[in-house]
Amino acid sequence: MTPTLQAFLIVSTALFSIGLLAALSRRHAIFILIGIEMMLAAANLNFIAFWRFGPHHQPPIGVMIALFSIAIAAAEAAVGLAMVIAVYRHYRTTNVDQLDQLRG
Amino acid sequence: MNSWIVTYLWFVPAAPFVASLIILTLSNARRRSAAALAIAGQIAALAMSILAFGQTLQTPGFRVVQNFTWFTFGEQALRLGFVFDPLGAAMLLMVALAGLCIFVFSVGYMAEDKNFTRFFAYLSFFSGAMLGLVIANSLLLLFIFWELVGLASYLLIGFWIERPRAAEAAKKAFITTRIGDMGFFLGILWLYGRSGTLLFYDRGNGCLESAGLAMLGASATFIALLIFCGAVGKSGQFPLHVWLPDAMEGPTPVSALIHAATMVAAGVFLVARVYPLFSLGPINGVTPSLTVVVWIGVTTALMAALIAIAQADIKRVLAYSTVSQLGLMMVSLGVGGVAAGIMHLLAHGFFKALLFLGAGSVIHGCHGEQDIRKMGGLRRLMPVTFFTYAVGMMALSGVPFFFSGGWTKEEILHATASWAPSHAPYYLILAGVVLTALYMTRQVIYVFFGNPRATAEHAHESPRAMTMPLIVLALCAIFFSVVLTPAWPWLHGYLTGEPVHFEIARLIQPMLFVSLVLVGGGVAAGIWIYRKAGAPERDRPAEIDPLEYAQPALFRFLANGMWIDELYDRTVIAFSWASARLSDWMDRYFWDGLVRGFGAIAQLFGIFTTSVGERGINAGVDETTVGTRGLGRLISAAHSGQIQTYLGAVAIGMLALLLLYAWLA
Amino acid sequence: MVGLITAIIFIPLVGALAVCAWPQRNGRPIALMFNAISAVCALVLWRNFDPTSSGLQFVERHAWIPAIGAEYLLGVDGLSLLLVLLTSTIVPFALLAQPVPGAGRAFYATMLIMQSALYGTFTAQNFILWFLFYEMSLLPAFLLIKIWGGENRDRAATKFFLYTFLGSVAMLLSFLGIYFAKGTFDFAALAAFGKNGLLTGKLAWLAFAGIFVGLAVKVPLFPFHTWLPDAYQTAPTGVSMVLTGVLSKMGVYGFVRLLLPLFPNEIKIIGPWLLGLAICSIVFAPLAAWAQRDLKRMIAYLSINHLGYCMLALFAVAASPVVGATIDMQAALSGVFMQIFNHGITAATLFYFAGLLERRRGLRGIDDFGGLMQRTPLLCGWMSVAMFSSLGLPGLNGFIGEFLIFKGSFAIAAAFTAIAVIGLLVTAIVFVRAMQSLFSGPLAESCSGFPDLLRSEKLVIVPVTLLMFAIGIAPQFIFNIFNATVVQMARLFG
Amino acid sequence: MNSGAFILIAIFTLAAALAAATLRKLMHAALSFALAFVGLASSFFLLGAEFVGLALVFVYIGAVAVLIVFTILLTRRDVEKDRGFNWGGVPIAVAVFGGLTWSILKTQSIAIVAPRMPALTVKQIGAALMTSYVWPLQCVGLLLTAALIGALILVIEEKR
Repeated sequence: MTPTLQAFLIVSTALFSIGLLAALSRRHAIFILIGIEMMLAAANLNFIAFWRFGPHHQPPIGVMIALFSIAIAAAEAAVGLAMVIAVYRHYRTTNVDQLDQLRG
Repeated sequence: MNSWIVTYLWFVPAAPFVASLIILTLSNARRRSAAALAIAGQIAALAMSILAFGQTLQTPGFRVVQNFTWFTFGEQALRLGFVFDPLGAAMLLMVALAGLCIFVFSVGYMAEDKNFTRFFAYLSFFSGAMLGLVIANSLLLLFIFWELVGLASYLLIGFWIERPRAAEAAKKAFITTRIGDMGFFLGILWLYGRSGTLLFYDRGNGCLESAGLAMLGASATFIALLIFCGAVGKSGQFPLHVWLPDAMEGPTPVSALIHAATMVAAGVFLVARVYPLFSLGPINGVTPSLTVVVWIGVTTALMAALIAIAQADIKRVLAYSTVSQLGLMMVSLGVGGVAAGIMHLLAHGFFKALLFLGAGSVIHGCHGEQDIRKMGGLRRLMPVTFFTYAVGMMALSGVPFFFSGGWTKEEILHATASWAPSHAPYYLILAGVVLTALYMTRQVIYVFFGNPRATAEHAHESPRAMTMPLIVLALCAIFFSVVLTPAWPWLHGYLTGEPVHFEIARLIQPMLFVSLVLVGGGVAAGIWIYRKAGAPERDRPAEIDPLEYAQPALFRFLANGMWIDELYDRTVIAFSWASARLSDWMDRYFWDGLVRGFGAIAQLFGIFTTSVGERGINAGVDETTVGTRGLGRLISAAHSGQIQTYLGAVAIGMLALLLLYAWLA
Repeated sequence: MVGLITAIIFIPLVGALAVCAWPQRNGRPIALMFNAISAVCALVLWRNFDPTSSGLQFVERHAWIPAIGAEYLLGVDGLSLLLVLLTSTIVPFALLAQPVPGAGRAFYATMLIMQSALYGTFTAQNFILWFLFYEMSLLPAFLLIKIWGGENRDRAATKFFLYTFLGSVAMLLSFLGIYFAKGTFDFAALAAFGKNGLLTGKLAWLAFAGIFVGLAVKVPLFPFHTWLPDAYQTAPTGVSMVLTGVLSKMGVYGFVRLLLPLFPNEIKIIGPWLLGLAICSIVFAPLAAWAQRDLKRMIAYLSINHLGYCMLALFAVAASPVVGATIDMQAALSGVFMQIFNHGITAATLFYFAGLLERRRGLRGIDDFGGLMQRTPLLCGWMSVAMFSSLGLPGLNGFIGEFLIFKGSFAIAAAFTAIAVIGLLVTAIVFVRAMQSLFSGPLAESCSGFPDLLRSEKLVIVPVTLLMFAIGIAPQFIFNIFNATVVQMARLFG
Repeated sequence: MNSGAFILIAIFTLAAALAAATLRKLMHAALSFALAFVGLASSFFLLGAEFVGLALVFVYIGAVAVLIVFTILLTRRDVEKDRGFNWGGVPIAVAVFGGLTWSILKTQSIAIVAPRMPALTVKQIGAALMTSYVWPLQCVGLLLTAALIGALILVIEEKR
């Protein structure tokens, strides 16, 4: 007995939801970044799972996309964390509740 | 061969229109040129009318039609046209002639007014529209002119614009007639839809010709009744008569021209013009639409005559009298006496114009006083006015033989007596005859007999410009009777297209004696009641009417127009105003509230995510207000500026899309 | 003549740049000059337009973004030409209206951008292009209200923007749905599909609802109208004139061009409800106008009423379960087109006059004036002409359109039309009451120093009023523009 | 592929992720974050994408997690303050999870087991990256460079 595609997708969904929870509920900017990274990783899991369960392709598209996505996530994390530091220097806080200059 | 004038009939209304346009461009100071232009335009119209009228005498049943295409929409042509037949020709002549008299009279009457030029511009405009109305060969063209005379009436009633009452009366006139006009408009639409044309006569395809009528079927009754709505509004028939007495706020020549002689008669003319529609599909010899016309007419005639008895304003007496006479004409049309009704219309045009101008002369002589109880004894101070007024009064009362009104009323009585369904209208009209004689006698006694009271002591005869038209109109009222006598019913024959013969024996008829007795009775009663009207009598003060003294409650009821205005104020007008306020309120609060409700839903999660957090843990000290501040600004609150709120919105939106997709799949 | 439409669209844009680059603060002369140039181009377009042909003319077609079916496709038929001419008339008229306090170059540049967007909206024949211009007109309108508006401008502008923007989003989504189903954005191609049902099932209703809401907000149709009184009341006079004169026509145009051809079956099913909404517009709007004290707000409500007539006729044509006779369909459509043009001119003129009064008095409540006829007879006279035109007096332009609309609708949907007549009556009441309290009675103290119409004002008013008379008396020259289009559309809906 | 391994890895990953999302101390959360990615990388191994799994470990645990820790240290003075938890996010996250799971379970066509497949070698990946994916690869390189420079500029001390 082996796990089906559905099982992987549900794990990925759960990971995504946990990431969403972190992004929505924590008031620290770093948590939001962590949440976003988790959501991205969940998407990567989906790509890999679909690649594995889908018809055989050469070159392996799912793997390729996952690779690029990881690279982009790294870039995003770097810039995001730099922004957290910049914001902290400027406002002396990383609490997103207080960062509401875009308030309408 | 037809002469050029029949082909270019539109010259007749065009002349006053052109005059009006030129006058409008003149400055206020050029009074003489304005009056000259207006009168010249009117003379031109009259001359052309006479010329054209001459053409119609040649053949019985004369009818010339000139149709043209107004515009083409899609592939359809909308055609209008002018028709020239005895009915139109007679109306044309009356309108042009009475108009000319009134124009001349106005030169004297309005001499002091600072807006003299504008007055003549409006008058000419009215005259043009009215002349156009009577020769229109299309219900649409008729409606166009109908609205234009309404506009002229509105402008002229409110001519003394600085008087709030005049403005109020103008508004009332415009709106009340427009209520009727909306029915008329629907009638036009219906007729257009059924018959495919609005031309009256179009070589057998017009809506009044057999082919067109055949297409109408059962809807003819409704169409006729809707068109009649317009006539009810314009001709001051019950229940839309309320504007006409108020319209007396306008200058007196306006009352004479528009609200006595011509425009208010347009309703009667309209019914006569589309008579084939009314007489389509009779049941037991009578069509339902004509029955309605009869009963509306009877109600109006009698009611207005009753109210006229209790009026103190010289013009309001005449106004109610006009309403009553128009009711009479409607009855005549309703019972089948089309020619009789039109003859009465023409005769009424002359003598009612005469009476109004006489009243104008009296008012002018008494320095603007309009209350008949404050006049008296004017027959010595204003002899010309008195004699001409007396002619008008006798014509209106229906004194036979020498006065036009007598003969036409005879005809109407004849027609009504032979109406099959009921004799009630006949008897009610007889009562109306008595009342007419009574209120006219009352008015003449108050104004011209007895001793001068109050302002009347310094009265003076009016200038020549005003008395000449009076004399001309008085002569018309007398000589017009020549063509109306039963002995030689020329006009009757002219209108119906039947040949007539002179036969002296028809002059004496039983009906004549009946009406002689009734008119005599009315006059006698009036003289007896009002013999000492202006003077104190027993314990009655001079300013109180003898009838008021005898029946104060009833008199007050009549003097206030049977409280109909007040009834409308409290019902129709109050209801409309309330619905206007309601609409406004709904808009401001209900619909807008709904929209804000949607906005509130959109922001709900914004408040939700923050405020749930507050209550759930309540650890925050400095961030307690952040979430709730959004409540104050409803729509913008969704933009909390917080990244997490936006993210939550994205998540909810994604969910919504998912559900939508699931629902669709 | 190829490129003429492009020229018409882009000349105002060039004008906007020129105004920005103009060294002086007052950009009005430059803006008017560019208006004049585009108006001349529009006249050339009219001159070369073949009134007997019902198809698109002056077509310009270039590939734009082939991947999503977007083409640069411009063309005019009778309806488009009519609206282009209307835009060319109204925008300069609006620029000549009461000067807006604080309006500098930016104001005129924004107006010109809006004009360009309007031209584009009326000539684009591909949905993406059309939608681009449609949205491009929304932003300038928002800015014009938000920056140069009167009191409550923030609220009114936000409301205007949210309403119209949400409507647009709904419409865009619907069109994406249609695109995925049919693979084209071309109006003509879509209309050809529409005959046999563009989409099926729930998707069709969703797409229909999206487009309907988007357009109904724009017209506006009851009950999507509550942004309008606020926006028109607050906007500066010239902007109100463009909003009511041209912008509201975008909605009607959309109904004719998109909703009716694309969803004939859906409209037939809910036809009575749509007619009911139109009737509500016609009856409730003037009633609400009656209760207003603010002159501009009153005119705004009457605007809703007048566009309600258009909606009545359109729905009667498209929604009636019985197919009307050709004459009725053509009458209704001709009436709608006529009414579009007439209402544009008349309502803009009314706003212009409201602006004149406000400029003289500083206020614009109906009760703030009195007895003006004694002091400013010319102003009152010309303003009365506009009012009578608006209430549909024969001899003036308003009557022609309304008569044809009622003629066509009555034959198809008699009961609804009979109710709609109440709207005509109440409109008359509103105007007559306004005239009474503005013009008549004793001269109000505060109005005793008013100047009568100035020469510059006369130069604006007289041509427009003459146009009203011309259309009212001899309207054939307007009918010639769109007769062929009417015939073709009547066949399409029939 | 083994169900037992899968269940173990799944539980480990999700638990670590949950800890990362909810632990009060930021430093603990960062460590759990790294652990979660270890779990995720294992599931990639399980799926036969060894190279991606390795890349994940290098990038996330080697770089991102370290960056996070540095950031935490750099913003230390702010970190310790307890700022609570926003419960409003929970229902939304649960609803999203429920909605997605429901649609996954409803879609019967994906209840499949993995087909047999030849192993994916690094050579294949390298060939693909250097042939058909060379253009995206260059772009990503550029992006990373830009991100590097951007991040540097962002954190450079503002001049007084």
